[in-house]
Amino acid sequence: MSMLEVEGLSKEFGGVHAIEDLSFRVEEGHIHSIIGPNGAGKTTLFNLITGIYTPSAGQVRFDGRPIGGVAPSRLAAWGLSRTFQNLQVFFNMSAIENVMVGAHLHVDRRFWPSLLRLPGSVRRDRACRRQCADLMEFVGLGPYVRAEASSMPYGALKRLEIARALAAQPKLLLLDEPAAGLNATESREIDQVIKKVAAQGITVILVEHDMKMVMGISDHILALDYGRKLAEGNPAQVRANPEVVAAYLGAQC
Amino acid sequence: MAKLMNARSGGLALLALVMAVSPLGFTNAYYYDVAVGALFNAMICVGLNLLIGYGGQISLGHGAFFALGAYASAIGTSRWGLPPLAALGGGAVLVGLLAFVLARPILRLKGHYLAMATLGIGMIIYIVLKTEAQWTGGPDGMGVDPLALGGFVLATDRHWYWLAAMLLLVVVWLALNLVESPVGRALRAGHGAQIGAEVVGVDTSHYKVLMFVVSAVVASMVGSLFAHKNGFITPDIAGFHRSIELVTMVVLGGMASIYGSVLGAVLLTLLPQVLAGFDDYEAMIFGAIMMGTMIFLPKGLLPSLITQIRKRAGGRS
Amino acid sequence: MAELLQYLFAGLTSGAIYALAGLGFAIIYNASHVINFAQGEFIMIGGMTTATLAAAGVPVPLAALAAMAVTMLVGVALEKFAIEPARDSDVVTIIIITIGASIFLRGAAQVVWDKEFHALAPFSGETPIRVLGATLMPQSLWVVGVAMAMIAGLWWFFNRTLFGKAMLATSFNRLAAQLMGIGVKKVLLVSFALSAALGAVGGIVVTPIAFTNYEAGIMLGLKGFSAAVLGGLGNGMGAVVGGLIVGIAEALGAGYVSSAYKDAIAFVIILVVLFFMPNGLFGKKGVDRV
Amino acid sequence: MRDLMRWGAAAFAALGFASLASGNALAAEPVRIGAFLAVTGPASFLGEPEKKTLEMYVDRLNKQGGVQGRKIELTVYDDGGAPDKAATFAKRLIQSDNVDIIIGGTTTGTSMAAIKIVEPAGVPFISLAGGIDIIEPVKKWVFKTPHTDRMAAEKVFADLHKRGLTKVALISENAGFGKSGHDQSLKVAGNYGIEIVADEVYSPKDPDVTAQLTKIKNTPGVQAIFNFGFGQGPAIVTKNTKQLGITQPLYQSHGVASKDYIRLSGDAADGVRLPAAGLVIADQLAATDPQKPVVSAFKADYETAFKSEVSTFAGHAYDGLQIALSAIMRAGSSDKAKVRDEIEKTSGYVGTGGIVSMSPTDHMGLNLSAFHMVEIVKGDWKMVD
Repeated sequence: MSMLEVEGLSKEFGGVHAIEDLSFRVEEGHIHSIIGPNGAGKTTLFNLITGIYTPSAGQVRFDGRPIGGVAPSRLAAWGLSRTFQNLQVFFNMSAIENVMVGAHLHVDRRFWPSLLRLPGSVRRDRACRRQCADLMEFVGLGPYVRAEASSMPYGALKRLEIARALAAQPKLLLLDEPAAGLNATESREIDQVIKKVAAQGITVILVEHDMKMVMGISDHILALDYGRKLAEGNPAQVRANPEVVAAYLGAQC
Repeated sequence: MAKLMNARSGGLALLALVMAVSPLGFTNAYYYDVAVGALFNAMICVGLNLLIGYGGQISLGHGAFFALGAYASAIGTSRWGLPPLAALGGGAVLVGLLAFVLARPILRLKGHYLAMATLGIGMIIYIVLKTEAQWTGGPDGMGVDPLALGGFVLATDRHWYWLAAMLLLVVVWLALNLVESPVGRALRAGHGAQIGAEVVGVDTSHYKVLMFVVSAVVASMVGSLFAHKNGFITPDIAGFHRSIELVTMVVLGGMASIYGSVLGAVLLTLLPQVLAGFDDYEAMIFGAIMMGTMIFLPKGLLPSLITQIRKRAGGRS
Repeated sequence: MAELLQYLFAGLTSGAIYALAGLGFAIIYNASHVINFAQGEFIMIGGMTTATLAAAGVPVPLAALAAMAVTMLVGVALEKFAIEPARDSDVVTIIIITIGASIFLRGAAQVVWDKEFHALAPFSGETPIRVLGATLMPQSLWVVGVAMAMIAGLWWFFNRTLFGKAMLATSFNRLAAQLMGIGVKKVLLVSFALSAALGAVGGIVVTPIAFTNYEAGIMLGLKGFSAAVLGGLGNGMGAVVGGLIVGIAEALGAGYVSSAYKDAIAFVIILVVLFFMPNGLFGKKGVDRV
Repeated sequence: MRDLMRWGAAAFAALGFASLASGNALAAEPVRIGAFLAVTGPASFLGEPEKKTLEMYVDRLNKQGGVQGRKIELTVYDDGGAPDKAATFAKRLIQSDNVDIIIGGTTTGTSMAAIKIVEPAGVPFISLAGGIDIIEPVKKWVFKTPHTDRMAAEKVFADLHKRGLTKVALISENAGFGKSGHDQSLKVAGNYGIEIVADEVYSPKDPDVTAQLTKIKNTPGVQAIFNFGFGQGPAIVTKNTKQLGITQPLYQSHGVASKDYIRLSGDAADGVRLPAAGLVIADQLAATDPQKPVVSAFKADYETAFKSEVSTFAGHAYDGLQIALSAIMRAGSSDKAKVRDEIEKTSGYVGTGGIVSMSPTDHMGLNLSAFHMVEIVKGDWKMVD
């Protein structure tokens, strides 16, 4: 069974089709990349998959269950997690607290123990903090464990979102342009992080403009243009597709 | 040092110390009276800050919850003969339920729409309190008996001061616990980036509702105490002005700053007393101070102060 | 029938007053997304200035012009010295600033003027107009007419003049407007001047009906805010419709339900509308950008 | 940490409390009079003249050498009409300013709130508000100078009775003064054979009350309308009554016994009747009326000093001050208990509100004769009886 099945998915905003009749599958354990020029509908697709938008038509099944009308917070409990192209960082909190929010579903979040600061609750929270520090280390944010989110540079914030998404212990992780705005070295580091994540058995859907990264790590690639599927296949197939080259790669390379 | 202000034990100890030492400067009972009012407001504002500062949700109607608590105690004790604590608890439960029922639909609203809705609810409660005179005594209000706890009557302002001081410590402690717990993190996350919080499993509206209820219950309980302490209440305490005053204390002290709320409440309670001699210029000065503070210290008194201190100490630490 | 009509007239009179108050909120919101809680004080200053000048023998039209000028000056000063420096602050911070401003202006008014009520002679006499057994004062028609004229004027300004369009653009996207060379500061300044002038006009036409004193702005501000939110923030027409709904709900409530609860009835209606239409009757639906 | 403590102390103590401390004992102990008045807020046009009056006379007396050689020290706080503020200021007057006597409480609400403070503290308190609850039941330390709202209602109903009008529509302001007057009206109407056939209210700042008046107009059998309220409300009621072409006589309460009401209502006020104290119609009082010299003198004093028309509210403050000072003089000291006893013994004092004779069972000492029924004719008062 596929981890994610998208069938006949459409989304329109005031008559404009951002996504039109799109179908594809994502297999468990794969790194699945979605490429396309700006405005191709990649972020809209992410918003549809994670329940932030409701589709105009079609449906999405995650792990066999339809996600139509399910709130994003429930989907997270099902094992879906993501990062954002235009950061959704909690700038009113410290870096590690950002990651700890990611672990929200796995901590003791009952009201009374929290209010009364019961010892068990405190102990579990300390453990959570240690795990989150490890996660920050894992994505290469070791130096920022004690930082405030508002004082971190852009590249670090991108990784902070990855750490937060990982803290939710997802089965499927959606990464929206994790390398945007990063320099080459940082991009390679992200590369490694994504590979390590996939190695743990987490399915990854990646939206990225950095073709070197996409071609290097993807098991499967979906190319979009104007909300429609342009091509699909492994990196070699997509690279060879003349339409993709014309619509996207041609313009870039 | 700034870190000390944030640290729970340091801050609590300092607060306790200040409250313990302050009476040395109180030359008569009237000072205690004003101080008790300040501490009461501080408790409400700490609760309200959970909603406004940490949750990012404005409310222009919390004066009404305060008033409902006050009237619950007044009616419960004097008309039904309930023990004061039972009336206080009953009022808190009722207010909590009311807040819970109202919160879901209201908190879907954003920004000024939310402000309007909370204002409207406050006004409706105010009008009911004013109109149902057979229960509430109408616009001229009703008397309330002093607080008697198991035979001990809190009669003097001094007693009230120490009670209020202890309660404030408890309220601040609980608020700090909450803010630093997973519950508080979820709340703050919902304010910081709602969608970002949703996608990692935080049901943000649940936490907003929770804080709406918590802050309403705190206001209600303080209202009950206020009723006993003051001995006389009128529907004005549910009015628009009271609600605005509470929000102003929170914002002036510093949003998302528990100690800021205490500071804001204390200063704004004292200010009218200090300005009482300015006669016709009182309102102008009060308004100017409000504007000036928010223009020059937009983050509120305490956070701005801490930033200043950090900047100064920056080189050394 | 005559009874219902009389209630509607009563509602129309109050409603048009609320609508005028609401319009001022709409304009400033349009340009800056600021809710100016001192809007009621603009109305008060307009009314008080006109009433005192008229009492001193100045012809009413001249007094009205002077009042508009004074109020605009106050509006510009408020923007320049209180809103402009805090422009990038939190919504709540700005709310508190404007509330502080309203307290300040009220305090100033009681020093400059007094605490008495001031009246102004109705513009077209006091002979009630009879319609199907109900009566309406000519001054009420003045209020309604002025509200309508303002709507028309605002529509023209925002849709047909370059500066008006620029103001709208600023409200949608401040950065883009800036890039297009629109002076955001100037837009803000003009929006405050404009809504202050509107407030003054409102105060002038309302004073013959409801009188004015230094505290008159509190109620008008509250009702104006209600009207603007009910109609949908930033929508001038919405503010007018909202004001009329609140006014008529109060009158019908007083007539058919209970005069003690008429204000509560208006608030209940506002709440019900907001539950089903979270952006008011004509408000634009905000889309979360992710 | 030391900085921090200093900062904390500064915030809590210095900023606030230090500046609260007022002057220390003067060489010759002055007579300390405290007042809390609604100088701002909805009742400010009551509180403002009260404050001016107190200040003017205290100033004048001090220039003349004070009371029994002691200066009078007046402390006035503005409670804005808010009862909880009034309670705090009452406490401040007693505990911080150490006043010998308190005059004030512009509104019934603020007075009632202060009673909770003054009674246990044992400080003589002369309220300037109308509500009958202030002195009924009698409270040891509490007195008041204005006529009660009940007396106003009685005066109006007596007049209606005399004119043979029995079915009355009541319209009152939905706030302290109007509400209390409304309740008292309902209570005493029966004593005069009056039936209240309609009962409507309006909010203090409503711009239009035609809806309520239409309801009254359509109530069968209404013979007269009685409005209880103060501020601009009664003027709007009066104007709207005329607008709707209601022909039944309109009565107002003593709350509007000032020229302002006539000014605001314009022609519509013609024919309106209301109960008013002698002060309002000083020049129309019979030459033999014992009140005539008192009210004429006070009116002249006030109007020369402030260039504005005297109101009955200013008179209440004047009466309160006079009663307090003469009690202090009779007591020969400002000892609180003695002064209280002397206030209670006030007898035959001719004030602006009437002739005051108090007793242990009557802490106001006025009767219905203190009120005159006046009618507004061509924009001026005309005494009816």
